Amino acid sequence: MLELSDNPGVILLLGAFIIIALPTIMRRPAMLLITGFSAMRLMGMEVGDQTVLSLFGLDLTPMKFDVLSRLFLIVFHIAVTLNIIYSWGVKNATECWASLAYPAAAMGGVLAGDWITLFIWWELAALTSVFLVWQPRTRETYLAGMRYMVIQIASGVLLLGGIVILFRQSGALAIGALDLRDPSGLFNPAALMLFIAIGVKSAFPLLHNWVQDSYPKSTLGGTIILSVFTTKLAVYLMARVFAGTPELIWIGAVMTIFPIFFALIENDLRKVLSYSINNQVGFMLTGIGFGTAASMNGAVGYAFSNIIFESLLFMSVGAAMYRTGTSKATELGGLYRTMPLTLMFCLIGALSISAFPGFAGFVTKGLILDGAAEGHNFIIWLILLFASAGVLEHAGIKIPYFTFFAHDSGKRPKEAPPMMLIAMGLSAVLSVGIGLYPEPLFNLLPYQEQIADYHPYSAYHIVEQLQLLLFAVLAFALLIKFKLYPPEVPSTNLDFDWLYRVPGRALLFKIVSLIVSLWRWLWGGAQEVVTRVMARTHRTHGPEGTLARNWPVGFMALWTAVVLAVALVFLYWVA
Amino acid sequence: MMDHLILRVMIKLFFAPILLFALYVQFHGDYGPGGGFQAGVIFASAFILFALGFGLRTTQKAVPPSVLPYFMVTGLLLYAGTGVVTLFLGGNFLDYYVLAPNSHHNAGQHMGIFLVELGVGMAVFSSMLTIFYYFAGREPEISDEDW
Amino acid sequence: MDFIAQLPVLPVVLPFVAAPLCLLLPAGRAPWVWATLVAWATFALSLILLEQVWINGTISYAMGGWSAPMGIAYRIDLTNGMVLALISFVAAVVFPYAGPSVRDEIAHKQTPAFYTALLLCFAGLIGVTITGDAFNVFVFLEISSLSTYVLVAMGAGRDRRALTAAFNYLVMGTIGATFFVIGLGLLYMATGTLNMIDLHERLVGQDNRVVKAAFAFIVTGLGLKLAMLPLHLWLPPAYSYAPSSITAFLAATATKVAVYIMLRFLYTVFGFDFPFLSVALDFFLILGVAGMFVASLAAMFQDDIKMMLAYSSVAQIGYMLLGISLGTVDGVAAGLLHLVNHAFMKAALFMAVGCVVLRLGSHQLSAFQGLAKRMPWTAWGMVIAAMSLAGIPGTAGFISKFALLQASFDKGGLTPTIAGFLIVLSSLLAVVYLMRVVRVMLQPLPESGPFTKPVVRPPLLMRVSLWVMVLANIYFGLQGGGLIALTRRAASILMGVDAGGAM
Amino acid sequence: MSHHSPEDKKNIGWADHPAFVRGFLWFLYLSCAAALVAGFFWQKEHPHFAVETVPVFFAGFGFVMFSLIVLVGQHLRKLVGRPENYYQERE
Repeated sequence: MLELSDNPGVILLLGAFIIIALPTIMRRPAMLLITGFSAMRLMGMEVGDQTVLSLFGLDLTPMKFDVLSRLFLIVFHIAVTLNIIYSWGVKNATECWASLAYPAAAMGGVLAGDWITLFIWWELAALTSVFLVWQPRTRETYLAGMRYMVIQIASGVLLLGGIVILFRQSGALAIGALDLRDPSGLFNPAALMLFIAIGVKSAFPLLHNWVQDSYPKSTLGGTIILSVFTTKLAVYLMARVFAGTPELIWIGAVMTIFPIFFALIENDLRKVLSYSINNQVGFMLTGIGFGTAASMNGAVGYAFSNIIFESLLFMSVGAAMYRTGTSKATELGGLYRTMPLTLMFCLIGALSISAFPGFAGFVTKGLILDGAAEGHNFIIWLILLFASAGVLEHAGIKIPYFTFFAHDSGKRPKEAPPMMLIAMGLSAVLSVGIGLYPEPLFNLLPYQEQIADYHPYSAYHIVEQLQLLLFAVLAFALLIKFKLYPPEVPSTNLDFDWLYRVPGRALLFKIVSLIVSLWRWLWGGAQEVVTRVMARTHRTHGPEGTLARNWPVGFMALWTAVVLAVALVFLYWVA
Repeated sequence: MMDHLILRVMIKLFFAPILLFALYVQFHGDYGPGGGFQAGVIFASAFILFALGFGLRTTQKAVPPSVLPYFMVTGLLLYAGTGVVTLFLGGNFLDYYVLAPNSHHNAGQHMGIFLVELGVGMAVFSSMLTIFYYFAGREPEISDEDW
Repeated sequence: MDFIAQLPVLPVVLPFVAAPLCLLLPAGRAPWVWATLVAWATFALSLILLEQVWINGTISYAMGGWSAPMGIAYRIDLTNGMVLALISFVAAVVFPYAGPSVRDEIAHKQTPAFYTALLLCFAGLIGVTITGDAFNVFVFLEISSLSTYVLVAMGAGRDRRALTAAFNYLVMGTIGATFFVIGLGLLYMATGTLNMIDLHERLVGQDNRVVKAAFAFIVTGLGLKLAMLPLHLWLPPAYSYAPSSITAFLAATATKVAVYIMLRFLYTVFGFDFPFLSVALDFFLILGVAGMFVASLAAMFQDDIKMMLAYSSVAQIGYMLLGISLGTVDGVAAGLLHLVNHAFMKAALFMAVGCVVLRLGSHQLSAFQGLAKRMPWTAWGMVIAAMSLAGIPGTAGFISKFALLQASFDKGGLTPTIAGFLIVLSSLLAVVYLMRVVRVMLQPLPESGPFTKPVVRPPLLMRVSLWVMVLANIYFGLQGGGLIALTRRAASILMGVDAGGAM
Repeated sequence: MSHHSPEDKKNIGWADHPAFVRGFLWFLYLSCAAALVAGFFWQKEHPHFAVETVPVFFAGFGFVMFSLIVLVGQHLRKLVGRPENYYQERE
């Protein structure tokens, strides 16, 4: 039986409100303490623990702790802790509050055992995270935040719709595996709605733009926090509910490919990393789509390690931005001279995300590819290989190369502040640690029988991976050498969001103005009608009107006679 | 004054018989046609006739308006009081029987009805006369400011 | 004298005997104190009587030693027991209020006559309610009406238009009474009796023209007395120009008693045995709904607040008729409930207006500007009573309007459902005309015009009386359960669903 | 970097030093060669697809695909590239 005080969601949410009351100097240490306390409670939980609650005749499971939620809760705690350290200098109440409250909501969602509870945390996550997007407080971030919120709330509405239909179908609210299709092959509407709702949050292709739109606009720490939770909560739910859904394989595969090209031509390095989130989540979704023991282990394990090295990359770019004020590739470059430690951590992150042997990505990514191989799905397998090369391109090479090498921007910033370095260092240690000594992570994975037989450091696996990556790097070196690598140019690259940001927006404004004019017409017309009716009513009912003036007594008597006559006529001939 | 001579003579002639007739109607009201209401009206009509012939002032000297309310009240109290007395004597309201419980000739009934009719007669008479005084004594015209 | 046995007659006899005595009292405070004491005593008697009826069922009382069909009998069941308690409650609250108000409006030497007329009116209304004899109804109706004409005419001291209003009222009231008595005569012709119960028993099966004509005359006559829509024209001027306390008293009692008599004739004397009852009910439905709208709309444009409230009364009578016309226990109970609650709210509103008239000398809308600052107790009492009139939840008006709505929708069928929606719509009109006043009261004090000078606050007694009524509105809004049960039982007894036995 | 004036010389960091660049490239070439060779020695025991048995498949795939991404992908810019303040102008 889990107590309410065990729920990290509750602890961190309460903590979020406590820390805004604290003096600014105590905020970060308090945040660390609260997260530590929450982590301690997490240690005390046993797999299989749950809380059952009956409310309004509904059987709810506000908390359900199992292998899968344990893994995500652990890595979420790590991510929160890393961010607290990284953003140590940020004492702003809103940001501090949001960087506890938003993870709290995500953790509550991970622990939720029923759809209703999930929905509550889900919406809370949307509402708390938008403050991080708004945090820089410019018009641009305001608009981005509004777009972000509209999409998040829309996903919540879809989720709620799905929940309602699901409840009508089965009468149960527990979160469990669902089939996207009925046995007859038709889509189950409830499952489909839930699938799309979660899909929005995991940034399915064409539903992905909110990530690139909002994340890079947040503060340094805000971006890191954002990059971790929403999409990974969605991945967790996909793993819970839609494991083995074939549609997910293809969706994931597409997700791994298309961001590569957008990342290639993107100038803003934080936006590059946002595309990288899509690509990485694509790997996880593909693994979940296969639904085999190996691929599931791979997907959630990859999620775990990805959170760490993705954060590491965001942190290093963030550190560069902190010192130079920009994250644009065209304005950075040559920073290796003065920020060697940041460079080192960035390289570790890059190697990890590219899955070089010895780093975190390597030990789990292979599992996902194995899933494709076991399913004899050659095309998907090739796509994933291709995407691996793509990851190397945009996350493994582009990020460190354009930040720290490339052309000399002439900027000679100081090394990153110590707390940032500590956070990056911890992430780097974890990335390397998982890479070299993956057993603790493996022990957390859901399919222990499978993982017991898995040995990432088999010779052929290392050779394969090294061949792929080294020759890709070789290609890069040669392209640079022969000046075939395209230079970075400052630009805004249109993505799918163009549709709703330009024509959609114009259409929206058109519709709004149409509605406004329609309303004015209706209201004006109604006002005119009301005025006319009032005038007429006043003529009849006003103090001098027919129906309200003082009539002579004879007239009243006449009326009496009329009423009597009518009554008699009615009684005699009608009744 | 002389031009109403015939009228005045006739009024003087009729005045007493009208009063007498009124009293007749009054006292036979309990077992014949008539009763206090009619008697009161007839009684008042005599005075009204008198006022028509001899003027309001003269009549008001004979029957001052200030005594009329007392007449009215006495009449009403006589009527209601009889009922209340029967209540106190242990009967229902206006249960005249209790006024003379041992009488074989329904003396209680007679007495009760007599008293009630007398009260009604007094009240009606004084009311009629009061109304007449008010109408007759009205100022001839209402000035513009009063409207 | 057996007090309990004589109880039914006492509420009539007491004010009736007290009235002439009042005429002999010296002008000034004495008649007022006397009338007030009588009203209180009568209220106490009515309450005891109501309790007796609630416990023991219907009480009959034979008068003059003649038993029921022959002699005059008083008959009190829950319906008239309740109306009786309502009338005497209103009197017990309004009579104390009248003192300071009347000092300002009535000539000093007229006070004995005024209170005599008031007591007679009171006694008449109680007599109408209490009696079980149809002709006795007429007699008491005339006693109360005649004294009412006098009372309305006494408003001439402040506004000479009271005289024409009283005259019109007199003519119309007399026409109404005449129609009523013609109807009674026709009934007597058809049955040979005037006792209500006896009438009913003998009317069963008599579906002839005489009875129909009697019904038409009675309905028209009573319709005039209760100010049913096209026959309401006497009411607004009479209420507007009467002295403040008289308006408060009449608005809360006179039409209510007429509604009660209408109910009595419809359901006790005629009853459901008559096929034309349903026609009559349709008649009431149409006129009730028309009244709700015509009068509410007229109220919307009135700048004279007393006139506005008078029109509102006509509209509220429409609600009661609507409830009655449903022909169900729920409907009649809702009509009765609205009858009682409307008495509370209208009495409170007119009493508040009376306070304003006393201090500012006008009941025009312009006199109310800034009233919330000038006379906060009066203004807020008025706001609460207005909320009750508009049917805001938490007030008595809400309870009865809700009951009406429920009754309409429960009846089923198209017409009652539409009527239900019309109730809501017409309540919105009530909100509109009341908002006009409330808005003006909340405005800052006027800077120019006749109402700029500061005023003394109204006498404590008037404010206390006003607030007793206001609190009644709140009390029955929050604790309406007992009253609802009472009206439901009264309605079921009235309609013969319950034999009238003890509970 | 060849146009740098002598003052800039001291700004040339270790990574821009031609010797480092040369050394890095040689290290890369040798690693690639080693991986290529290793591919002939270690093969997957239970290959799922035929191509996995080709010793140089991963090397070739990595090289070609990377080049493809860069050489093809950059043309996407012509299609979707817009001035930096594209959206600001429209919002």
